Amino acid sequence: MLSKTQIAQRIAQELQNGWYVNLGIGIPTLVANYIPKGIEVEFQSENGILGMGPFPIEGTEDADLINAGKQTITALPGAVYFDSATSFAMIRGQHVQLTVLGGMEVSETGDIANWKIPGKMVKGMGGAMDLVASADNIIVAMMHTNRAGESKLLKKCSLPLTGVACVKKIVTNLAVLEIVEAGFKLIERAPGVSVEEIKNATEGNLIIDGEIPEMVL
Amino acid sequence: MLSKTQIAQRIAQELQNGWYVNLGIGIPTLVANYIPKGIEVEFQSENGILGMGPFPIEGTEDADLINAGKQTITALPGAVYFDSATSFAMIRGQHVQLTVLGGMEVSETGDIANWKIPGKMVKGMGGAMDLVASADNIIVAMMHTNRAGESKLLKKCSLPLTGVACVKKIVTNLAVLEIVEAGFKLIERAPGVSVEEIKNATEGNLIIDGEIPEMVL
Amino acid sequence: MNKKVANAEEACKGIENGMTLMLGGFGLCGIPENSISELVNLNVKELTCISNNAGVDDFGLGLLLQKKQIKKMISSYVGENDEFERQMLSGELEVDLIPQGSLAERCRAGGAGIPAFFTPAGYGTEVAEGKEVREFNGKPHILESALTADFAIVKAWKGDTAGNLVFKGTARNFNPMMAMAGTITIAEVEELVEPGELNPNEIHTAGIFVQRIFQGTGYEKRIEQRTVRPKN
Amino acid sequence: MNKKVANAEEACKGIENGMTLMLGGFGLCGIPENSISELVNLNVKELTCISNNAGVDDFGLGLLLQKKQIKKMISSYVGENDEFERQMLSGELEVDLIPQGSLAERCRAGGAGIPAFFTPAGYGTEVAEGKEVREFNGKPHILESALTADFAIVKAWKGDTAGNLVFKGTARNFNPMMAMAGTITIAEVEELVEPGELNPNEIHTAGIFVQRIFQGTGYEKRIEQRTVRPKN
Repeated sequence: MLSKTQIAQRIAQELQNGWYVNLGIGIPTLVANYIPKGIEVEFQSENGILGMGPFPIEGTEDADLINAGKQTITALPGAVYFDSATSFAMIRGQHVQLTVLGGMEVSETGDIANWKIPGKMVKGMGGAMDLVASADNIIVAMMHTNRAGESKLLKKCSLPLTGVACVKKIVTNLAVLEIVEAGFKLIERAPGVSVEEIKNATEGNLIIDGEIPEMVL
Repeated sequence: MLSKTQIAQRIAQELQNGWYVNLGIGIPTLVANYIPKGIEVEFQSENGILGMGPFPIEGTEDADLINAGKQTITALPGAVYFDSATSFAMIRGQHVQLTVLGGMEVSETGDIANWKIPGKMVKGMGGAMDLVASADNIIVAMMHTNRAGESKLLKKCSLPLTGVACVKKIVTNLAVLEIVEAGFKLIERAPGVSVEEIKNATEGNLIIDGEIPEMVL
Repeated sequence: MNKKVANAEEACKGIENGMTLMLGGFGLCGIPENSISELVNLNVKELTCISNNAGVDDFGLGLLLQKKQIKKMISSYVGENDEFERQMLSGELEVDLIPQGSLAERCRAGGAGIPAFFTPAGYGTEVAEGKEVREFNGKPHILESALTADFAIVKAWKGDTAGNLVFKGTARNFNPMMAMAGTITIAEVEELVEPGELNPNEIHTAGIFVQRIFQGTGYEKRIEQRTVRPKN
Repeated sequence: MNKKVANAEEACKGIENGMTLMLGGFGLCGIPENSISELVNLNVKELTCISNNAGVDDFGLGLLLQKKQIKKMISSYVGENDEFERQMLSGELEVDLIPQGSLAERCRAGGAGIPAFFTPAGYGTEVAEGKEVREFNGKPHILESALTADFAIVKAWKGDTAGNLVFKGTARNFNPMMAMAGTITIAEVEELVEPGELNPNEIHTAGIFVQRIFQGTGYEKRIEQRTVRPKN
């Protein structure tokens, strides 16, 4: 089973040279720590920076320089600041090659829900609806099941949707899966996790095609 | 009868303090030379400058600093450069208080034609269609008649339109007129020009309400 | 074109109960602190506030929420504010949640004279309810309308008395679009200079969009999530 | 993210007959001179060119018109070019004339993933023919669609190898929007620097929109209307 950090590590393997990448809050943010050697990517944060660097060294933090998670950050050489309309022009216009975000539920047709639990939690969608409606390449980083042990990979989402038929790939603590026409196609197992365990943790249609390799971190 | 310069001079009397103004090519450009004392206005040129100043002193002209007429210009203190989308955001969003432009024909309902003579002359509308469709306050500067002596103030435009029901005021070599519901309302006569002469030069419905004063330049 | 006013008090003159306000900022970054304090002083009520976030409990728009001055919030993310959640869930506060990119573009559209545009964001979700759907290039889009406000209140780093503005870092965010969309736009700046002191090539918001400008005082610029690396 | 290429020849690789190109500039101000020369060299034909103007007879896009490389022009104003007028009136050249603001916004929309928007410009004119009309706030608007291009070719003052661009004066004009709307965007700059040399707060076009960048040579920067005051 993968830790959150390892989920991020596995997702980092998906990065390709020259990509602009938007990382959501939570696990996705950690992806930046595992960029493979020889791969150059640039991180966009939708509040208005491209070329986001690591957290600032203690004492150098600047209230005017934050990421979409409201964390203080730094800017790398070649960075650029811009307004929110321009930021979402980048996103909506598909200039960002990869979006990684968290999910509360994903359906076998690629729907995602991650912004609202009616009557309980309403934080708002932030930029997530724009991101999932626009990006060609969306990876969801999440736990395979919720705290009650129920699958988060469903036939149909039960929560209000963030986007429809948009998720391409999911990396959970148990597996890597792709959304294909017939459902969740199992691509890799987490180290030590059996296909059976993944099956049991997946409510939506799981497609197991031949031998499923264990992922290499 | 007014000269072109005098038409510009008369239009300049319409300027109000604090206005942003877009001046078209030709007579309108001359308006900048006659800003009344105590009136501060700022000129926008739709190719991307606000705070346009006079022509540059010989030898200081800069190919990267022109107006919409492609003339070399200068920038006044407080000027700002911007892109064409932002420029027309200013115009379309009605942040420019006055547009002065030339016309080939104006109708008694405020339609204007000034961009095309089918089969003969097609220069394009440039920014004129955006300007006339957006501005609350549009003054047309033009000769009252064409070279053949035919009226340019018509019941209906014969040339392809630039905009519909948009012109508010017209200053010609003969008169100042306002577009009202019933047609061209005569406001002022050019010095030495009789109401009769204006009548004869106006094909559209001319409204003469009481004594018409002579304009003061 | 001198748009300088003395302070927030003078700048906020004319803001009345029931008005619609736009307020720049992302989280607590780039928010008009002086003007928000003045809105608290004025105790104007029944406001509709368009702002990406709603501040935190005791700072930013949270201050107006505490005093129940806000009738309706139009935002994209409001997750940092318990009082907000309480008022919303209890029904005291109307809330219109909008995808962040649509919010930004709707403000820009409001300022740019574009009454409506199509976007893919929100298709198939609650956000699309009651909105026209149309397919372009095989992909469904929804029609979103422009947003405008009686007053837009923005915060810039530097400005000149002609209303030209320069923002700093990610404090730019929603400020430029909101500046475009206010019937009256108030800009508060950290440093107010004379026309000509800002490079015309480096101005982010043109003065034409700004009606009143003043130099603010005592900026707290609170950091929501102080994340740092150790010095060593 | 190094996007530097050696020169116009390398930058223009892949431009083929029948493609749609966007070219920045207003009149002869801010046009990509080096790339236009290369297009002449390449002798690519049947081009659709989206550009506010069509150059003059012997400069700018006029050079491509002379060699009859252009099948269709999408522009707002073409009044400075006799060869253009001849080809248009004779029917050799297809021409789509668009209000300047709609042209700018349609390019921006193309780059920003907005497939269509409403504008009042052109309502009641030829431009509105065949287009949807809808009233907003009592005023009729027409629906305009986004423009994109196989290649967008822009000219900036300075750029870095990450593709970030800074324009100068009114040479900015259409360049930023067109940079957004190209499948491949080529930027030629007067001065190419390393990442970090441009102030991230003063960049007009973010590198994300640019795929290839090179430092041009021998800029003529011809002035169309040299208007001056005497020295005295």
